[in-house]
Amino acid sequence: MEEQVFQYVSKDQKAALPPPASEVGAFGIVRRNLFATPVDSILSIAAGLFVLWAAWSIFQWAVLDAVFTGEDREACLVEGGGHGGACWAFVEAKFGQFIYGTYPFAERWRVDFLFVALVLLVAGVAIPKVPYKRLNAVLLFGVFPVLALVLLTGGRFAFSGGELALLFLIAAAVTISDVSSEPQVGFHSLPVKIALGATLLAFVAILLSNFVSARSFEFLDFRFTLLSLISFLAAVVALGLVVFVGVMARRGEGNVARLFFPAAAVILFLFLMSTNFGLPQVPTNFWGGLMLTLVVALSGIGASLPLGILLALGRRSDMPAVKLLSVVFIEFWRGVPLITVLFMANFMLPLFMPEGVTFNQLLRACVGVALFSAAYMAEVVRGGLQAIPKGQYEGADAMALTYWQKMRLIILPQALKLVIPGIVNTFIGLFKDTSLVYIIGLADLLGTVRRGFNDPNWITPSTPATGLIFAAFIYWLFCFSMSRYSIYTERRLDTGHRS
Amino acid sequence: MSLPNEAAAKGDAGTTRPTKMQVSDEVAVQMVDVNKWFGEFHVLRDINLTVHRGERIVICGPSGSGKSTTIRCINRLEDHQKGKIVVDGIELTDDLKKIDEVRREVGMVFQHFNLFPHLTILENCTLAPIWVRKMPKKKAEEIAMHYLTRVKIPEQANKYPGQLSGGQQQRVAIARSLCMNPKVMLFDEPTSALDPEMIKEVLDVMVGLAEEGMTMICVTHEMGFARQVANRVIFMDAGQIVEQNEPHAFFTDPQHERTKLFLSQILH
Amino acid sequence: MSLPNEAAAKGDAGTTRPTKMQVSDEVAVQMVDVNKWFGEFHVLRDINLTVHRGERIVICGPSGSGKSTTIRCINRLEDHQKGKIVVDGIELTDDLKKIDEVRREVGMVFQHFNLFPHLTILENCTLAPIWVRKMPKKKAEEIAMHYLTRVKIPEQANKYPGQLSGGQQQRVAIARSLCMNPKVMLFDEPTSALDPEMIKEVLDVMVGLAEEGMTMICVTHEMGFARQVANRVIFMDAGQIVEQNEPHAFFTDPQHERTKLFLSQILH
Amino acid sequence: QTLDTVKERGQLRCGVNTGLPGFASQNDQGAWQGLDVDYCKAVAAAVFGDASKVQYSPLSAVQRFPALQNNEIDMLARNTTWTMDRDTTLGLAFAGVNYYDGQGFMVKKDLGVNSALELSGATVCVQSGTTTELNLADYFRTNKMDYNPVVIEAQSDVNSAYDSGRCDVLTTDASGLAASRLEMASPENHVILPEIISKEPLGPAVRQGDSQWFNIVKWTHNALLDAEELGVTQENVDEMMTSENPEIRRLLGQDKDFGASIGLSKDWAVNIIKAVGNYGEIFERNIGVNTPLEIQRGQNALWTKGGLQYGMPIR
Amino acid sequence: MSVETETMPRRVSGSSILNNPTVRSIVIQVSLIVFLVGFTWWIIDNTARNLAAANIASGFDFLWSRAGFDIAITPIAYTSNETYGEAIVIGILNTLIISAAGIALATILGFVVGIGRLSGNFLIRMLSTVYVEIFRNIPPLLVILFWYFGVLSVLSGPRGLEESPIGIYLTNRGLQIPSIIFGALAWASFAAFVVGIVAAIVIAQRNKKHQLATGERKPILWTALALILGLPILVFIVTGVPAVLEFPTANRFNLAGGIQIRPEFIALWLALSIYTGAFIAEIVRAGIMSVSKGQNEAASALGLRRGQALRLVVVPQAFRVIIPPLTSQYLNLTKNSSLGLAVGYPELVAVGSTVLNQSGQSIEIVCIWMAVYLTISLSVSFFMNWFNSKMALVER
Ligand SMILES: Nc1ncnc2c1ncn2[C@@H]1O[C@H](COP(=O)(O)OP(=O)(O)OP(=O)(O)O)[C@@H](O)[C@H]1O
Ligand SMILES: Nc1ncnc2c1ncn2[C@@H]1O[C@H](COP(=O)(O)OP(=O)(O)OP(=O)(O)O)[C@@H](O)[C@H]1O
Ligand SMILES: [Mg+2]
Ligand SMILES: [Mg+2]
Repeated sequence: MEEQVFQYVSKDQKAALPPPASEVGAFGIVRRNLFATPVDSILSIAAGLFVLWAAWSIFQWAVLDAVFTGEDREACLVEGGGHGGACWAFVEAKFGQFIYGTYPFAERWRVDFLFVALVLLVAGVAIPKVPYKRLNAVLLFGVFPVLALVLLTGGRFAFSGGELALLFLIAAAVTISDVSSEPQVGFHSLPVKIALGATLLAFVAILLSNFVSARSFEFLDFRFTLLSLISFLAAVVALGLVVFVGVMARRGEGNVARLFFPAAAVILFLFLMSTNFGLPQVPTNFWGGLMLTLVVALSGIGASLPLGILLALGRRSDMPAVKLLSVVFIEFWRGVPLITVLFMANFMLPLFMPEGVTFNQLLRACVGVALFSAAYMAEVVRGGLQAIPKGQYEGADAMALTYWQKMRLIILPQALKLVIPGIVNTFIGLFKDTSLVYIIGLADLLGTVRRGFNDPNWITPSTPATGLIFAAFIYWLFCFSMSRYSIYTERRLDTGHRS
Repeated sequence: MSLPNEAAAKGDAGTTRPTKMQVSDEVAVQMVDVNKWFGEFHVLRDINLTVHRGERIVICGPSGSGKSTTIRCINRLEDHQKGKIVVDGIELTDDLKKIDEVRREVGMVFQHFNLFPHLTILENCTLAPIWVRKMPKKKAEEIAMHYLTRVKIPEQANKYPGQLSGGQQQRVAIARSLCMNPKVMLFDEPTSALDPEMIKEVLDVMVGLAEEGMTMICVTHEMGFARQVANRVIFMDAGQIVEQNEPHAFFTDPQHERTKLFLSQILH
Repeated sequence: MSLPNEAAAKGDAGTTRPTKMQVSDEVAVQMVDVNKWFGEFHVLRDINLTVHRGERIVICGPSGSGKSTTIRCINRLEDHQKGKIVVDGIELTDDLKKIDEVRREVGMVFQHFNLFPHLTILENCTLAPIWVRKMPKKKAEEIAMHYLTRVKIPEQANKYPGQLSGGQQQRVAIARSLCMNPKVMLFDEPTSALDPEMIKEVLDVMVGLAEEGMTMICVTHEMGFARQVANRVIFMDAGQIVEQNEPHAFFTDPQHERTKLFLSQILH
Repeated sequence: QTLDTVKERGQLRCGVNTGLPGFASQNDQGAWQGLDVDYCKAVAAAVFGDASKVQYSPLSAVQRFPALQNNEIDMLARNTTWTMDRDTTLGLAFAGVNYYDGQGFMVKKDLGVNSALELSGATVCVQSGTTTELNLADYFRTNKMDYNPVVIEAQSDVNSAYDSGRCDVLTTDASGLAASRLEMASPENHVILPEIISKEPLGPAVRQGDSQWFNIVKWTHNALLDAEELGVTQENVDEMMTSENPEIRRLLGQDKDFGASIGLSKDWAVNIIKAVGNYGEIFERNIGVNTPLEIQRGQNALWTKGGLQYGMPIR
Repeated sequence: MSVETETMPRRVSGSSILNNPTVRSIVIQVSLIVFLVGFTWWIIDNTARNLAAANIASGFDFLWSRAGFDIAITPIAYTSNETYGEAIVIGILNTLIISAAGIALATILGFVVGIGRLSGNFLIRMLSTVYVEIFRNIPPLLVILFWYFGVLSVLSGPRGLEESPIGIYLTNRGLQIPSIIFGALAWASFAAFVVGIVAAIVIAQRNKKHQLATGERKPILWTALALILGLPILVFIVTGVPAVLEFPTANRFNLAGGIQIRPEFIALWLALSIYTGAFIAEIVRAGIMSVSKGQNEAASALGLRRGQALRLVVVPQAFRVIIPPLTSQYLNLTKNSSLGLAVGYPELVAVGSTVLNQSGQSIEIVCIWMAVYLTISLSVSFFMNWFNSKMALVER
């Protein structure tokens, strides 16, 4: 031993020694992780035996005793009536149904195509390194839904005059709000006033047309009632006027092309939806399987995010009526089970509609799911809004941004980014919840699997377990990858450019 | 309307202004008998203040005396309950249109910069010109680069605020306000969140602005700055303007007891 | 137990101690050839250290040199893999009984105070006496109030830690340790998480403790404190004790290259 | 006005069972078949002259009435029991009885049970929300026996619960029992007990309040019965056009245009018979003795043959 | 230029009353309310017309008519002669029963697994992680179906079972266990049990006081056990064992006698507990991790033992973090119990849907569902708000 004196100066640098065996090496690691204390050792042995037993049983069930091929139940039946391993032959035989439901064979390429497009677009938006984020997002959120609707159903939607009027009304309203924020235009200029009046007229007319039953007639290939025709014409006039005013005001500088966007979008939408592309129509009761699950989940996701944002803004509004309504709405949906919501959508929604208006069952389920998750989404978004410092609001105010500009350009981008993990978690919940639609009779993934094991050709003791585990695996795959993605973004945001 | 202190201030300005610029006769900001309450609490009491175009005003006073509130009333981040505030000829009322118009003419720089962290420096600067002034993006960027060069950080244009030092961020905040080509600039303790080395770089930019004749109202405790550029120093306490004078006289010969006390604490 | 270096230490201690108190012959803490690894990483290399009752040791050294690890080994918050640590006559092994006994005699103050936020200041202080020393509550509270008065915050006794400033919290942490009436106190950078004004109040308390003759081992970079109260300053680097000396000599005449470098960085 | 909507849409929306062999089930190609399905086809043939213009909505017991009430389907052909409650408070109108049924029990052979009266203490699988569930409760109550109900929503799940041994007894309409037996892993191990504990007249239903549409469905049913009675079949319908028999001539629209009175074409009945045959043919094709279900005509024989099926005269 | 003219407010072109924020906000709110009222009225009007057109009766009168169907699991007496209203009450009770049972098991599972995820033991940690990651990412409905159709249904039937010596049988009819039939004198044992509990509490209180006064602590565990368990057993024996066990016996169809726990209940219970347990485990883990390592170290440095440190320092802090999300998991479990419908467990939604189907009163039933669940949710959130404000850590 070195002599230690009161005054002491080390003479040499001591080299780092390899740790004793107890600290590293296989033995050390095993000891520390498994046999640190006697209790630990017992636990380890018990857990180890359990793991071995479980792994072996799973392996035996899923591989050793499993039946991989076969024509029908005979293959999976065990001599003497006991239950054997997994009946993968069943999954194999029904695989097409699990994925597409009863979607016609000849048309399945449409689903495949959409699926590939979806994967590419989602990857483009979700992976940070991929360029063209903006374009990708526009394609994913703007183009893909329309494309999917046309491809899946076969298109050729028949629009009523009322719907036509409504679309143009929306376009007019959007354009007016854009043009009137122009400093040299404003609400007071005469053409804008006229346009505003026309829009209002269109709105009132379309509202009334819902109450008044009147004879309908053909006009431009659409079935109008008198009121909806008035509404349509008024909306078109408003749109035209306002675009004209905008073009005049922005002559020379400013972005003129943007003024035409809403009108163009509406016309393009109508064109895509009602044109016959020669695709055979596939009614929604042929849809099923994973495809239906994805349709419900994606439309729920697509609808719940904007709705949730609106609700969150409403809940933070300082207008008492708006706030109260948002709170009531949110708390209502969060307080009841989804299954009752689906029952309501299924049984009551049609009763709410005027006579003769029917709602597709799938659409009703989607509406239920979307409203339900919007409430959860609203709470997530609200968390993000609350985390934005007051200075950001004041900074935006001091720059004379309007409320919607402030929200859209400053607050929401930051707030949403903060809560991406929460949003993804809501998506996961929504994805899992889609499995409930089978209770109201839709053949989603779980529904088709269940229908599968009532097939007399495949009734065996091991069919249900096999089918359910297959379905569980698919759900798990989707949810688990989403949750990993959420963790990944959380980490990325943590180390991101915000200091 | 003629106020007792106004003539004095004007007269003073004509004779003792330390810098070379002329103050015009035009009134940029006028506050008449402004009163404001936060709930029960009377923050501003009969504030009267006329700022002419080209004038540089420094407001000081103890914490909680209502300095921030006063200048936040000028661009209506707070509303006042009594009295009249006229900015660039527009009276501030509940009329949103007018508020927008005033805010377009008034730039504001905050203590904590309040840059938008999700936008690059350049985007921070072009945001308002594009969306409020409806400027084409190209032109807005040219202007932004001009002002960024002016505050000496053109090379940072494509970084994010989080990547800049405090002093740089505050200079960006000033450039961002200038991009809207404001007639009046308000500063609310622009240097108090900064480290000493950074204070100087921000003050330099502000002195430069002052020398170009920008109308400025500045809440600050940087007395050196006040001496160098202010036309008038205003001392507030407990919600009222206790004393105002041109800087030299203010510092060397404060009249009011409270001013003396405050100056003794702040000048070392 | 008689170790070769003990006599030497004693001899030295008699002549060069800068403060007025006597160091007894009794050994409070002894570390002999202590080695420790974190996985592959050799943190402590042959640490030899004898601390006598009443001695005040300051440990300094660059970040990551193993200072915290060393003192955490003394109350077995970390275990060592080689060598021997004897505290108050009890050798630290895996024996839980002995560890408990040692911990009862050794108080520790952490960089981040580690007060229990769900308990009041008084409850923080009485927790261990009641549960570990099995003291009646009344008596524990009396003692706690005594020490809280000693660190000058008796009036905060019924507040919660979250309501106190950092300096006050650290003083509570010291009082909490003292309530167990420890024979040795360990401090791990007790002031490095504090604002400058608060550092002083905490150091004052520590100086007071030192003057009362408490055995202290303190990791700190407050060199003023070291000069004022330490018997010995120990400099560690890369897991070993590079140099130790009485403070005057240590600061004025460092022997080792690394000590010189470190001191040049830290003293301005 | 249902007729207008149907015509405008170009398709008949018909609610059927989610899967009950012989009555409504999908074959491997996904095509629907069964007695109820043939009724849908018959109505489509009457309206469009084309039996393929049907869009089938498979409905569970819980869904079927709301679906009809909510205009999602134009007619319900889903082995639904005609009861007064349903006829009055649920807003349904039954157009006739296409199958006279009664509730029965099925048990596993190895239990050795020969009569329903031996079932005390048994576990019984039953579909929820049906008259079956109510009859079951009443039957055991009146005979002072206990049972454990296992109530499940979809008939196919009820069947598989019974087959997997969750219950000792399966109860549903006797026809359903025969169909269900086919779905068992080994049909030969199950017996249907002789007791029939209820009257279950099954028939197609429509919404109340649209008498024209109601008439179409009602007279489609009658036409099917009359055709059997008159010996008009899918094969010979063309020859029969020239028949001298005034009743046949009226049925086939040769004498007077009865179709017009219900808003259809003159040859509406011809279209029906061409598409699906007469009632007897439908019966034999889907559930008769030559099918796996092996159901005798029994009560469902024509009145002329001692059964209850009685087609109202077309005149 | 005079000051007066200078300060004259410049008129901004086109100032309008609509630019006043108060006016604007009132206009927006009024139009929103008008729109909503109109919309609601439109819906009600449509509904009324639709109901009239379909000739469907409405109103809650049907609740008093005879139900006519039997319910499999009835916590209170019920026969098919009872009313729809009573059937729904049974449903509510069953919902509460399954929720309570599920909450109990899920909490145990969640805490065990949550602590397991922080264990130093690699195997335990890995097992816990695997459990959590699997069940968090699978729909609860699937888990329920798996237990019901995949596991319980394929158990062997009740006939031809070997007799079990302890009288416990697990078959595809559920779990059959012996029941205890108490004799006349059994009340004495119950009384002794109650007395034992009271006495144990009294002694515990006294001990605590004693400890505060003198610092000494007496072990209480054995005394308490003796009082709570020993005393009743003693009385039980003294009174001559006034109870018999009823063992299940096979009859023609089923096992009869004893207590039968039906597979519908077991499947739903296990599935809800396992599913929710995975979430609770994450909450527990986060709660424990939220207590910084420093807290543990400080407690150790003060000489507190591991158990004491846990009880006095870690758990009280962790609980503040754990309880709010834990309650919302409890609510979720209660709401998820509505999936009992899928396996025929007669909870509120399942019974309700039968009633809906028998009576055709869809609107009324959906309203009842919503009202019941909303009542539960809202009362729990009121409780939570109160709890949070009470437990919040005091900060500056
Ligand atoms: N939104 C508010 N609600 C209520 N009281 C407020 C609000 N904002 C400020 N106050 C109070 O008004 C008084 C004046 O505040 P102000 O911020 O104008 O002071 P200041 O002079 O800028 O002080 P400092 O130098 O600390 O910034 C203070 O007492 C403050 O507490
Ligand atoms: N629990 C641990 N596991 C692995 N390595 C550790 C652990 N604790 C500390 N270390 C490493 O051991 C080395 C010494 O750490 P220690 O905390 O003792 O340094 P220090 O001298 O106190 O430094 P500082 O001044 O930064 O507190 C460092 O390199 C540190 O990274
Ligand atoms: Mg301020
Ligand atoms: Mg350290």
